[in-house]
Amino acid sequence: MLEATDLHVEFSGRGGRRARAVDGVNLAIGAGEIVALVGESGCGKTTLARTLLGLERPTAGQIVYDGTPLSYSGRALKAFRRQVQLVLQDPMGSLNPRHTVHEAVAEGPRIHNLPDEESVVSSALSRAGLRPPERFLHRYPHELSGGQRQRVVIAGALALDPKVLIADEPVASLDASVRGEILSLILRLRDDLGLSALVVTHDLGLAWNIADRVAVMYLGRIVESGPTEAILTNPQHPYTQALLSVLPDSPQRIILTGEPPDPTQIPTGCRFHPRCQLIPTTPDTTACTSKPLPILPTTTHPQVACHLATS
Amino acid sequence: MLELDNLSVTYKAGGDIPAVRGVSLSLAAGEAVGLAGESGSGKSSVALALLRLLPRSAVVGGRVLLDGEDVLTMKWGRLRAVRWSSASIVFQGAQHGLNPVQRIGEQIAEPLVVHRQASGSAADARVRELLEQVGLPAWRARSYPHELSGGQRQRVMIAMALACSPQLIIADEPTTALDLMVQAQVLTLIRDLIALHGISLLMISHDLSVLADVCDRLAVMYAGRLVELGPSSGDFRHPYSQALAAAFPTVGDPASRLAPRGLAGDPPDPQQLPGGCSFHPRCPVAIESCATSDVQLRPVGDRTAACILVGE
Amino acid sequence: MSNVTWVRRRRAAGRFWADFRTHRAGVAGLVILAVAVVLALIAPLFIDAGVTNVVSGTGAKLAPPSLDDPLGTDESGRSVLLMIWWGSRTSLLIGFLAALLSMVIGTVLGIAAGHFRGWVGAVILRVTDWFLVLPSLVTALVLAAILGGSTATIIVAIGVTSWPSTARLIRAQTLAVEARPYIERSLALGGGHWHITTRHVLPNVAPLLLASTTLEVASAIVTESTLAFLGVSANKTSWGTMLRGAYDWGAATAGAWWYILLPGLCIVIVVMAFTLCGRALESVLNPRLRTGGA
Amino acid sequence: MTVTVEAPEQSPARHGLLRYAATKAGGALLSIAMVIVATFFLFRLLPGDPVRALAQGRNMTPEQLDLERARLGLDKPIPEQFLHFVKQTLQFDLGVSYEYKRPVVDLIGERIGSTLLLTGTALVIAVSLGLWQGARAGWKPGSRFDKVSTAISLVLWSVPTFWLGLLLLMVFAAGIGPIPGIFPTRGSSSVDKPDGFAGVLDVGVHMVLPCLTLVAVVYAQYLLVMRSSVLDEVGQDYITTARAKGLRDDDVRRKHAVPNALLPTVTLVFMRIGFVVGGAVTVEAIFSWPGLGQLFYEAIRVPDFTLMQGTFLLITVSVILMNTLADVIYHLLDPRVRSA
Amino acid sequence: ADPVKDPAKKVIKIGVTQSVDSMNPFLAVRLVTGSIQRMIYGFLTVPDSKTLQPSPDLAESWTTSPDGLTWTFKIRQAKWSDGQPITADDAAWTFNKMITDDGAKTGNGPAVANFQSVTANGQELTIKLKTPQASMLDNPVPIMPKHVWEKVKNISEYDAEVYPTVGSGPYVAVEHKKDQFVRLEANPQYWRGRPKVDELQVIFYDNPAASIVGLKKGDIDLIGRLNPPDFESLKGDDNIVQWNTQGRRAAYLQINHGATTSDNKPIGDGHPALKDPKVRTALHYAIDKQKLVDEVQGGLAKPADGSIIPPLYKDFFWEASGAEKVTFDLAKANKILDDAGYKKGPDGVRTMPDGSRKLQFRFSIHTDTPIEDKLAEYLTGWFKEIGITLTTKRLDSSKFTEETGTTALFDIAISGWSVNPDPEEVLGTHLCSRRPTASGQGGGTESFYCDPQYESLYLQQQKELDRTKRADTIKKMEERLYTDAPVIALYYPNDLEGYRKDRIASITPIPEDKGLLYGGSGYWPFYTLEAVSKDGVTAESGGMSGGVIAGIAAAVVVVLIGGFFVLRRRQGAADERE
Ligand SMILES: Nc1ncnc2c1ncn2[C@@H]1O[C@H](COP(=O)(O)OP(=O)(O)OP(=O)(O)O)[C@@H](O)[C@H]1O
Ligand SMILES: Nc1ncnc2c1ncn2[C@@H]1O[C@H](COP(=O)(O)OP(=O)(O)OP(=O)(O)O)[C@@H](O)[C@H]1O
Ligand SMILES: [Mg+2]
Ligand SMILES: [Mg+2]
Repeated sequence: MLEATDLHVEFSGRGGRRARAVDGVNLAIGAGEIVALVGESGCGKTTLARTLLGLERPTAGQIVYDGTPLSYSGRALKAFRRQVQLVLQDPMGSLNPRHTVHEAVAEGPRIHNLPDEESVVSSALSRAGLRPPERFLHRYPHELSGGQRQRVVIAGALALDPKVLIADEPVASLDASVRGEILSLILRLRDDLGLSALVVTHDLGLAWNIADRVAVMYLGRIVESGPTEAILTNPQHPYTQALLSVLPDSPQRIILTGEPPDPTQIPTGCRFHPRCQLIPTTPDTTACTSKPLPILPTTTHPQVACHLATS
Repeated sequence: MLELDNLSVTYKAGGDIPAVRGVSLSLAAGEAVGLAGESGSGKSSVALALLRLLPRSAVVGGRVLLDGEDVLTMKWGRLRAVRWSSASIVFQGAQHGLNPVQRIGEQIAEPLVVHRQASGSAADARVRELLEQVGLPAWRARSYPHELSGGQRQRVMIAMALACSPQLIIADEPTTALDLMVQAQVLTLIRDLIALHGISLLMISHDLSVLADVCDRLAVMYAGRLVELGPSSGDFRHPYSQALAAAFPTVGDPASRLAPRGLAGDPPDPQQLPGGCSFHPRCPVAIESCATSDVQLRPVGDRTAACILVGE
Repeated sequence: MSNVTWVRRRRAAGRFWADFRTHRAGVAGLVILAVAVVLALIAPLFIDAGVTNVVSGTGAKLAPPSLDDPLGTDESGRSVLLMIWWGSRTSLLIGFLAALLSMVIGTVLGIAAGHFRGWVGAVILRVTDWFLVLPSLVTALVLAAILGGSTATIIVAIGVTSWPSTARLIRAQTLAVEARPYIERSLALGGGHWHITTRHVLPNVAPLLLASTTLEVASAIVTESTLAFLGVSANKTSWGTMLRGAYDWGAATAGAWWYILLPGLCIVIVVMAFTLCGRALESVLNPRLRTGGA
Repeated sequence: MTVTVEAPEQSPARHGLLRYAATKAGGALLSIAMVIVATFFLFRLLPGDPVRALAQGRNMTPEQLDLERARLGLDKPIPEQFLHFVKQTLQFDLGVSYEYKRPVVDLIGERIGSTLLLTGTALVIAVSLGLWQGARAGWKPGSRFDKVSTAISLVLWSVPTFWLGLLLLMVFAAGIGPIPGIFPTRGSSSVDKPDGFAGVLDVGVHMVLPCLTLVAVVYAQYLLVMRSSVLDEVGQDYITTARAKGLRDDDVRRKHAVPNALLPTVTLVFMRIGFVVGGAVTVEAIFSWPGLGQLFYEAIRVPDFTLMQGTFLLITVSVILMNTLADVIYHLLDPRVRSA
Repeated sequence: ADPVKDPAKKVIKIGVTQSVDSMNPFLAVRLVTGSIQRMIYGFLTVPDSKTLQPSPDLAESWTTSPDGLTWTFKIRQAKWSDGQPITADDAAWTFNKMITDDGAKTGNGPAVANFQSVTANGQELTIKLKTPQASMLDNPVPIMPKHVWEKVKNISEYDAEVYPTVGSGPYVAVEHKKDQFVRLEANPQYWRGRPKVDELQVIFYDNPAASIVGLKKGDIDLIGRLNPPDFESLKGDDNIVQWNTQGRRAAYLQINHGATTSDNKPIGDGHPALKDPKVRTALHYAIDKQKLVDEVQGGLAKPADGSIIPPLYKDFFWEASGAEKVTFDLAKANKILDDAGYKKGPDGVRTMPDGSRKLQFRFSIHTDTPIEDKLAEYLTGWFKEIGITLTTKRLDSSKFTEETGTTALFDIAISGWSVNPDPEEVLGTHLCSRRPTASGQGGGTESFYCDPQYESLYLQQQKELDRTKRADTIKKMEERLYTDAPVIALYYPNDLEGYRKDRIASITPIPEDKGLLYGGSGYWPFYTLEAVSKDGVTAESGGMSGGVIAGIAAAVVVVLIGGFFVLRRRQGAADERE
């Protein structure tokens, strides 16, 4: 459906330093597939998601939707954005406080001049689980609970009948009790409408809850990807292993030292090597520190980018 | 060492907002207790009430006994003396807990100076010692908060809390805004330090798994009330606690694979609490009488829970 | 739907009013304003520009308040009361129009500066900052002196020198609004510049704009009087020109306190009413300003 | 548990500041250039022929007029005049006043001291009083202190400067009823100004009313700005932390809230300097204070084309410089931007 | 020189509302500066204190050649204030400087325009003229000390701020603070003898209201050039003498009666109706001069039934009488217009006889002049009654000078002239030659007037050295202006002044009979000035004595300290409240 090939996104920061927020990513989202993109803060998840939506222009690589590369002309983008929709982390912020639910959901149809706004809005709302829609149409965001707001945001995306949903931390700011509901909704939408989804998260539990496939991102690259069960129960990359180990209930913790790395200064060789827990116990680390790893190709099979992984 | 007796907090903003409604809880010396609950359930209000830090719009009832002394009726001078030297607070550190225009060394030393525990070079030495305890190099004392990462800032907050060697540390969502890995670092640090110094800890979070990791006992709040209190190991009995626990699945647990679970309905509005058990509109196992009769905490096994279906 | 929307709008207005009502000072300001504006509007029903005509000045010169002339007379025997009444029209007109001009310039440039991030925004910002630091009274004085005194030039001089603070405010607000995720969402839905600025930014800055315009009117009235005092005026009776007249004709030294005090008090009261109103609006519409707790 | 010890980073603070100051200076230069260009064209809009204004009331032969015109370079095409103007301005040559027949720079130089004295004193008083009072008012919003302060500043904010000045003059210089007119009616010192300390006092007494007028208006703004700035800080977590540390309420305000609230205020304080300058024009006219404001007022009334232009240039340029200074000071004060 | 230390010193303070523009007499143009120069420097002649006729000053006596082209002055044996003798060389140097140096022409250039050559021989000064000039004896140029001024390289850039000044007048300037004051001390070398007061202070007020306050308080002792309302407000103060006499000024309207350039080409856009003397006369009838005097001048002026020379100058003053005299009569004005064919339209506004244009005139006045504003309002009212619309046009002074003096873009304009004891200057402003050239170069006309009769009368009076005969000729010129009405005189404002009688014991006006004080010509009043000598008065007159200052300072300190402690205490209490 939606595919990124060899994607690079750079930002020029202060003092002329360039942040390679996304530094070579191949990622495909198949029809009706839910892919979870996990990684720690600042590794480039959001940037990747935004680039997939055409909100950010890649410095290299391209986005391919349904076999055609995305073009950045205004018209093409507009058409593209009927197909691919976005759900953001903060539902309160994603809704204009001055727009009613109706206006918020109808915004997309209005931009795209879709006919029959009323029924589009109603059906989107009920599909997002806000039933009966009339009860919600004229409310303002502040009169809704967090879960309801997130449903309104989802309804707003659904109103355009998209094929792909990109959700950036869709439940991170919601209450624990509400989180399950929203995740169930995404699952149901996939089942009922055949929607594909890319869910960006730092929460492995969430990936376990809903994703078909997981891609683990570290410093602008995907370092491990594959079917959820395979990756989360049998991680190959030391980074994934560490991430899983710090979850509660895990038998033995591997706590990585140091802070999240800096995309303006990507280490040579394996970009994870300065924090890698395997390095101290590995006899020969020359490959890790000097030999760059290839970019993982687009495939659904488990794959890992690590010199030490036994694959 | 800390005892909350029927603590209540009501905000007078427009109407009355009963944020905390009769919370009783006690903390033994060296014990770590976790306080969980969803947003708006009154956790922070409890924490602030402990040192009378609530805004003037808040009316506090009940008693807060700290070493047998009621904090709520203390003289101002005494209260100032108690603050930080007996009990200190760690806020969610990543953003606003530190004064952005003061060097962190000064901020750590400030309580020492205020409470006349050290000054001048003695204070400096203590600051270095504290920074090293939380795993930061001593030269960081000269840094400003924005020069530190979120995790480092949180460590500074912890160092600051330890400054006057208090008997109690209150940690309000100390790891919420932090990354998974950093969160693990900070939690480990807290756990190690309180064990080392024998400090009591009241830790607040909305993530039960985080609390279970650090604390001996857990208290779960819903709509300003405690609904369950018990050891951190073992199964929850109150349906709300259970739902909260289920919200964070165990990776690898086939039961939760592709089956996210949560709680239907919305958190209650503190100004319009439902009658009876305030949880009943969202309760998956509610029975008719839940709508009418309010249940107090009642013992069940090694814990207490406020549910009509429990302990019958 | 429109019916429901209408009801909801009305309810929102009701809520706004309920909020506003809690600001007693703001309500007081509003009442004073309403009275002032109504009086200015209905003035032509009772009097005309003749009251400012010297030939028609019937009273004694600089006569103290009496039954005939409740607020005394000026140097030509004209009634100070009637002159204040008639002059309120010019003062308010200049205040409103100058504020309007400043608001329009400020809004357009402010939104543009905030919305277009590239060099367009940078250039506008630069120009705004430049205007902002120019001493506005001095600049207005020079402008009005160069363009020559007339109602229009005074309005232009005040409007052209007072927009930058509005532009700054609007730009900051635009940046704040555009940082909100709903703009991102709107972009993702396919919204363009026009859509974003008119559907999201403008409605969100509008309330603040209202408040700031109210304050702007206040300062425009003060500026008008100051310009008049410094000798640049619209050639029509306004409170500012009255004060200038009082100064020119020695009201102060002649002990004609009514002539120098009353127009000034009118300025103070009306300006204060605008200010109170504006501040109340601001605190109702901009929750950030609400008194925080803890 | 291991913790990696990072090496102390080479703090680029000083370097950063210099670079920042350089950028700001560049910006200021650009602004000044804009002022010069704008001034030139603004003043070419002036109606009438300045030379004729000069000849007003006196007989000048056409030859004399031409001579004068040539002397002022007014017979040349506009681009040439512009280049000439820029060149002269850059050499601090602001032309010769029509009214005084003396270089504008000299006239300004003779009066700038008085103005600096007046506005400087007023600014210092207004800033310290306004910030102090604003901080206290914002710290306890709704308290009586707050209400009184806000009310006072709102009233002062609404009062036209010149009117206030006139009233003060009538009350405290002329004296009304029981109030004796103890203050002088004009100027910056007595004609028979005594020497030494008495002389300083003499100037001080002369300064009371103009200063008061100027302070009254500006101080209100500073108060309100500081108040809302402190109000912004009141709810912050670090304030609660400071309280929890056992600090006195006053210390929390002084050591934590005020330093933070001051930062955004610094810029505003300087941004309002233009306002002070505007106030100086009226105040100096009313109290016959021999300063730049008065010179400018006179230039407007005559009108003296070059004098007005020169004073305007000087005022705007110094306000721009002040603002640049404010930016740099802000940069020095706020550690967040300092090392960024 | 410190009056506080020397209470016996007699000091008089004069308030002025104009600041000194330059202490260099070659450059100064402002009135206030002129007045001060008159006290510092001697002139060839001064107006006689009784008759205002030229009388000896530095020139002891003079003779004229029969052709009126050569004047010989005998310079008095006197001393400059620095003790150097005054010689004819000083005078010659002064005039020659002005003739040769354009920079030195700024202040009084026209006064030497007619000079052919100036030579000195001992105490004898010889001036050769290009054409005869009756006003020779009213030369307004102060004679400068050559030994001081010849060292100045560039007159036009010299600010002359060197004190004490070297002069030959009754006072020497000893201090000048820009925009604040000028301090003058008595000149012991003055040839008439040292003045009776020791020091004169000329103190500048930007704010006229403040100067009135200053006079009432005693900050200043005398103030001249008051406007009527300020003058009124001095009423009732026992210590103040209100000085109200005829003034030097005439206020008149200037009418664009068909302006032409010096080569007789029409210029400007004046209304054609104003070319018709009948219309001008009708306007004249429609002006209630008495009312203007009452309302605009507060009654403190004399309505003008004459022309541009005020009654102060009895010799030259002319007043209309009999049938010639125009009195306020709207009916008559209407009738004149009706008869001349200017029909009223339905809107009450008249049109030209050929119906081409309505009688709608512009009235040009200056910005920022309340009196003119008021005047305009009255004229508008009256003209409306005779079917003429008048709209006011406010112009800043440069634009005003240009439009009413050069480009003739006006219909009716306000004007006025302060007349010197010799009226030649003002008469000259209505000569053909004063009209602007075709290229728009101004010659200083006051009316664009060009009338053969007036021209020939002017030449006649210029040559006439007999004062009475000359006066008759001048009166004829005034009559011509009155009847032809290129200008319409409105009134002669009174000279309004005030002084404190508890400070000034006596002051002699000029002319001595009902003359002027500060506003007069010459230094006479200030030379004759006598201060009330009372012990301690001077010390008090600074507005504030040292004791008062100290008292205030002490009070301020006490209040500050008190306030500080109060606040401290309140702060303590606040702390308890949190
Ligand atoms: N507009 C931008 N300009 C400059 N740098 C940027 C920009 N957006 C992102 N970055 C940088 O790119 C890197 C990746 O950012 P991104 O927001 O994609 O991370 P993330 O994985 O979504 O993190 P988080 O979990 O905190 O949301 C970060 O270092 C960030 O500082
Ligand atoms: N200053 C205040 N004024 C009015 N109401 C307040 C104030 N502070 C908190 N509340 C209300 O009190 C209730 C409890 O708030 P509290 O901050 O204690 O919750 P919490 O459990 O800490 O939530 P969170 O997890 O979001 O931090 C909420 O409904 C909140 O809206
Ligand atoms: Mg992100
Ligand atoms: Mg909380």
